[in-house]
Amino acid sequence: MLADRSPHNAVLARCETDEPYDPAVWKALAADLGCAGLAVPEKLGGAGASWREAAVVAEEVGRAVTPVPFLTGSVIATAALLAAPASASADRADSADGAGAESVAALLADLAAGHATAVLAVPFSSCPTPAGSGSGAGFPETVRVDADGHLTGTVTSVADASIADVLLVPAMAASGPAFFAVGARAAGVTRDAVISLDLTRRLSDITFASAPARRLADADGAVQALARGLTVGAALLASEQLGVAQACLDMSVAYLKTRSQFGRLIGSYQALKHRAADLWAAIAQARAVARYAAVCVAQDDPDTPVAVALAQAYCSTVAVRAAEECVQFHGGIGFTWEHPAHLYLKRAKSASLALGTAAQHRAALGRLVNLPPAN
Amino acid sequence: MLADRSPHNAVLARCETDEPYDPAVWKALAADLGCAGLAVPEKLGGAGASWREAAVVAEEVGRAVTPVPFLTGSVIATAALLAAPASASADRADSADGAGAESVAALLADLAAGHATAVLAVPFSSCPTPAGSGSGAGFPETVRVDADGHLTGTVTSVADASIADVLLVPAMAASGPAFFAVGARAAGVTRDAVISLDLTRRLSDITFASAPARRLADADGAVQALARGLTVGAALLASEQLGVAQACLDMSVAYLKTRSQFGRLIGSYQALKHRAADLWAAIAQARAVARYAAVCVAQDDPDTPVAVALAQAYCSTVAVRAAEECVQFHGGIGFTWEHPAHLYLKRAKSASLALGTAAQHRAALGRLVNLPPAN
Amino acid sequence: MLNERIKALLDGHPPASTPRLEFLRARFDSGLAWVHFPAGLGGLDAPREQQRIVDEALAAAGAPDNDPHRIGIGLGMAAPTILAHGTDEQRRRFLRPLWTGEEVWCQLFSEPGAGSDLAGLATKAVRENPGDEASDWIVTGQKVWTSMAHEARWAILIARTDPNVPKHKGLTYFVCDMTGPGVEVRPLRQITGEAEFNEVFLTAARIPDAHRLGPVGAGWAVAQTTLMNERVAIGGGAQPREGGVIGVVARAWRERPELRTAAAHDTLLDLWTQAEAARLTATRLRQQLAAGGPGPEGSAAKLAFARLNQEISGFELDLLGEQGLRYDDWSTGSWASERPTTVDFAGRGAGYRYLRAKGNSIEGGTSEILRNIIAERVLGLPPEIRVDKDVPWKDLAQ
Amino acid sequence: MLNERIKALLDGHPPASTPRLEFLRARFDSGLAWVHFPAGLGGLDAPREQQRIVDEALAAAGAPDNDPHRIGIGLGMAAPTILAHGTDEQRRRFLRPLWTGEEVWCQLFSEPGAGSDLAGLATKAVRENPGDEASDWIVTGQKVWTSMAHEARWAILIARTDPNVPKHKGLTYFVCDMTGPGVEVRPLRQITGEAEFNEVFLTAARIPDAHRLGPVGAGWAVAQTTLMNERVAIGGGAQPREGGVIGVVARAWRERPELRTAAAHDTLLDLWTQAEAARLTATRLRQQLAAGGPGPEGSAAKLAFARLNQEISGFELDLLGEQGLRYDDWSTGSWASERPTTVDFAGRGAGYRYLRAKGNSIEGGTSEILRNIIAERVLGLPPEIRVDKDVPWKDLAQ
Repeated sequence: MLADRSPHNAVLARCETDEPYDPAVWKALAADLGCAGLAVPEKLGGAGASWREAAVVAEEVGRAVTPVPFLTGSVIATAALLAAPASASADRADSADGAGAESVAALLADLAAGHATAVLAVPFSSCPTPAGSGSGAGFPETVRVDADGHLTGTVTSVADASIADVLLVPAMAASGPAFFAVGARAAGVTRDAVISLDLTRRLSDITFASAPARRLADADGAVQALARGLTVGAALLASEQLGVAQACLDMSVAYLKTRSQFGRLIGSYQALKHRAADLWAAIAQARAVARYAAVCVAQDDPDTPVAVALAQAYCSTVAVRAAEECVQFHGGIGFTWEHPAHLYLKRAKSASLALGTAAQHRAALGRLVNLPPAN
Repeated sequence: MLADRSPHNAVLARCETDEPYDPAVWKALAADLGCAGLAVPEKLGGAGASWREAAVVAEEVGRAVTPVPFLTGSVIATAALLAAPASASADRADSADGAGAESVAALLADLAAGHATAVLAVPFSSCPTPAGSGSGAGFPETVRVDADGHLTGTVTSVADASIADVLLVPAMAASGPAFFAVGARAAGVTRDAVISLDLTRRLSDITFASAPARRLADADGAVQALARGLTVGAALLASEQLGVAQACLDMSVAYLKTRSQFGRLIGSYQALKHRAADLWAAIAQARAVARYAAVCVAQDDPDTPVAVALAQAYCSTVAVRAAEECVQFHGGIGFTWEHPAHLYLKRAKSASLALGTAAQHRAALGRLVNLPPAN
Repeated sequence: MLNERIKALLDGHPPASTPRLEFLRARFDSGLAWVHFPAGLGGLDAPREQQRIVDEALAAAGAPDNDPHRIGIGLGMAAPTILAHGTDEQRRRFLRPLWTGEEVWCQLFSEPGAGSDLAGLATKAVRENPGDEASDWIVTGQKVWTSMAHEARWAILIARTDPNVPKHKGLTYFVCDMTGPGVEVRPLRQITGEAEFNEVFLTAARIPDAHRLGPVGAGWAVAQTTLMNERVAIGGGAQPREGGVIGVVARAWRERPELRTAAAHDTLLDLWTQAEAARLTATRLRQQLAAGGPGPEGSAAKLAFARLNQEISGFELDLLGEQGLRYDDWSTGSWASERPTTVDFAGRGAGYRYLRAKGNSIEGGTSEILRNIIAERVLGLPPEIRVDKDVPWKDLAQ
Repeated sequence: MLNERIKALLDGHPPASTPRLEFLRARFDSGLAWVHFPAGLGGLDAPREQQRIVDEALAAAGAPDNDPHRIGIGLGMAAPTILAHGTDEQRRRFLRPLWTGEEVWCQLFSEPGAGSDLAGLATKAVRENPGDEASDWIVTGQKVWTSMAHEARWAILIARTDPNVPKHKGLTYFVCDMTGPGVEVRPLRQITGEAEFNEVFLTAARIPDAHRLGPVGAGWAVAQTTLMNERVAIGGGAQPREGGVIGVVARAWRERPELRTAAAHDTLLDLWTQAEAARLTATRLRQQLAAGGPGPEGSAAKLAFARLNQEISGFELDLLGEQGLRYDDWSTGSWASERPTTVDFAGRGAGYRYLRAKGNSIEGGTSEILRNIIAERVLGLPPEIRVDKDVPWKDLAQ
């Protein structure tokens, strides 16, 4: 459906504007097909499916490099909200913090219905398993809570912020970590567009200057919301990367079967065949790894941290390799702007830096599976 | 000459005995051709050439995986002796330590003439640029000098010790580092054969139990002798590795041109062609790197530490890759004992662990070219 | 019904008091050997998945197994081929002692000149009496890479019966008596110094026509059944996390902090990641195989297994440094050939792992052939240009 | 003698007071342009090595150069081809303004359907008056990857003059006037958003027969001179240690300790090692080239350069993390195409380096073609199976 709704030439044409996002495609996906609320319980206005189903959507988004805020809004922000204690308490209707709970529930309903889009206001490179130890280690401190409860500070490289209605902001209060919702167009909020390597997922630098904010969670609740958002995001980014890799392989194989040089289809040259075969094998592995991560976050499996670090360590690399090979398999045409290969290359390389690099995730694995560093 | 004198089937047959070395080949090389004393000045009984010429011999030894103590005896031990201050002072005839100088000069003359073989009694894995800092850092302490000047202690994994006449032993005296010559068959010296991965260069564990020893150098002189032996050894090991790699490529290419499967020479399959081409290109680079290291040690160039670390970091890897590809290119026959491919594989992998691993040499480079580690 | 049968077997032949062979024969006869086989041939025509129920119940009851590793070639390759292509008489004669392990099987396929290009093989089988359609066959040639040949009673064998037609069309599949005259088995020493495999020299070995499997000239088609099952078998069984060679290295890293370096840490974790990815993939593959049959996905699993075993074992030697220079055992004492019948990666030294792993990308289909299979059968890329398709075998470059 | 000539040139045309073009013309006329060229054509029939003496002496005297980068295609490719295959008249007409830079040259070789398989090109040239051997040629077709086409006065062009013979035999080599009617140049936007290259559409463009280079049908042989010189040119000039992209990354590592990680350290040093190995190899190559001509070793240098540029620039983005997500400039303001005429790896951002490096394994001979060249010409392995050798071009799959 995405390849039809959002074909490469349309994506490319929009990329040449300041606004790559196509609201019609996003509305169809988020609202009409109900993808925005896939993992949100029905009670909270969602489809009551799971992150497993959302992972399938993420894969399709990757496959078509569709410029939609699915990963950032329907996965990361939504997962963060679902993990905010208020979400659970709203469900149980015995909230200790009625206002926060109400805000979370209302926001989730809006997001699930596709009426609003929220993104988590953290650098897109943030890793879900920070190297530090202890609860709250790595909680961002670049935004502070003013005495009057407003927010002041900056966050750089926030993905999809330019089309968000709501920013979910981890901020540091005097009492410690806290978690807020801020209207993206509110007074005191400035979003500066960043020239992004990935043309289909733009970044913004955000400045808060005493911006009004609704507090959604505090302390451990805030830490938990942030960690869950990033963890589910990293798990499902692996599926998006799988989709990118698969699309690159498909495109390459199709080209190898139609392009002739020296009177032969180039797909008959064994060196290219073997590289395509190796790529296929790597993608088959990426699929197993990405699916496992999605199942783990869907089921809140105790193996989730390992599964997610593994998925990011593996799928990042495979997607980049697939996109790089795609350019090379296509030769000159793959180096042109008019061919979609570069959209995938830019998405793949950016995604490999998003939510932690492969090396960061390998380091996290070292901690998780007891393979400690030297010294 | 080596391929004729020491063909693969003879090497293999000797490897199945406890004594892989062929004294006739070694005599021809060391004494008759004068290779043992190539870099020894004529005044000291050598050929007065340089380590550059010795590197060419090392390459030939690698090319034929000849089981001779050229690297250990004619390069490492000889370089160590040449760097002992007594060697220079013997030349100037104003030795502060007449006995040591005389011993060094006499030993060098014996080695250069091929009358005796000496090896440096350190583990073959010793790296010439130890990670620690300061003069004497990393100087071995497993052998101690007794009060009566005899040596006691053990050294493991000493290469070619089983056919050495003289052991050059770095040992720790009460006054600090010292450097000794010990008769390999002297009382108190035990050489235990080690089952070695490399069938053509055997290791021994050596035990000294109050063994009589001639002191050749002290303090900085001892440190210098050891460092120079290992440095020149690492430089010329790169040439040996180059020879191994080139022989593996030559053998592979010859096979690719004679073996047919599916009615075609297997060398006509592009995947194999491309791998052979990549290997050729890597070996061309290894040649440039190994030659540069040989020139640097020959000229005592200030860039020597960089050149040697580079050569070991690069050529180790290329030789192993060439030997591994050689087995794979040969398919089943390459996996048999009767085919010489395994002799090269075992030599290449062992050599990659000898005189520092590639990773150790990369770490050394980091120190040498100011690319420091994290923290 | 299955549980009743199991109970009946156990009741009739209490494992504690029944001799091993007697129990195995009884198990076969009660259809509990391989339940998906036909009734009367050790099976019940039941779904393959039910085998697990039988195996677990019998193991729990302390019943002996048929030492599946030792008779793996018979179970994995000969049996499915005999079932698919054999006559009723052949099935009845061979399958029971094959399954009980009374008769060990080996495979006489590869030749020095026919490795990847198996169909190019040169071992020839000719009728003793050319005109007679029931005549014995006289077989001459050399086979190689034959494991278990020195213990085997029977071999599955492909030989050329017509050199005048293109190579795939002139082959015939036989069952060869390894104890007959004209069959000589010699150990084939390998890179590790041992001889897991053999060379087999056939010098006018005699095979009755009743031991031909499938029609004359149909050997290639029959062999496909064998080969598909071989690749699946090599793809490996279920592994726990860190179950393979990576586990050996991970344990060394944990137990010997002195080996750790900053540079090796990321490499170790990269290899761990790849090993775990391969393991999860193999798990998925097995779930899919439960549904369908063996496919090219098995080729990918074997490809990954070979590459990883080689990378990890090479890394292990680097990690060990000085210790990596030493080998555990060349059997140098007598240089008599060791004859291992299994490959034990974990039970030997790092040097052995390194050397033995080199065979993983050669045996049972080279990695190059596996990549061709994936490229052509999965991705549909054009096949290699074939110069040998329509040429009589005798006219090909050998 | 050489020094006297240099002195005479400088005395007669003091650089400080002589207009640039006048100086360059005088330098050409005194045989000091390219000393290994013939006398009268800017040279002295002297050994190529002596050029360095001239260049250094004139640079020291403050003389202007001919902006060799801007006119690299003319100097590196057109000039040796015109010298080797041109008529005396063509040499006299073209070489002087080529060398002085008065006339910029470009190369019309590649086509959308003929990249690696250059000899398969489809642009056709037909005689305006078929029977007339001095007739003008009318050229129609599309060329691609043409740098400098928008500034060029002349192009070297290969076109098909006979579609009825095998592809290599039906080509002819021309000099094409880029300012004539029927020649349209369009910028070709690339992965970085810029347009270094052009597409050139030839629509009944006219070329006088006097601008044919070499005999009709000999275009492929003539083109070999051009292509051999191209690969050497791309192989790169002398570099100091850390002279390439590795230097950019090494500086970032030194200057920004916060970027350093244990995992990245070994990777950086591995890349540093490879870059230094490639540099030492290129140095050796240049020493050998001084003796012989360009050879397949240049292919290996280009292969290594492409791979390293790609690996290092990918690593740089990983190292930068968040900053790697940001790009320096897509020229998004107007989305008007930037038209750079040089590639500046060091002067742009990491993202640019990463993207631009992807072209290094495609432009000027793909890495796949270079590997074939090494395998076949250096190692003597069998050539690719050719299905197009003896087939008339018009009957080939296009």
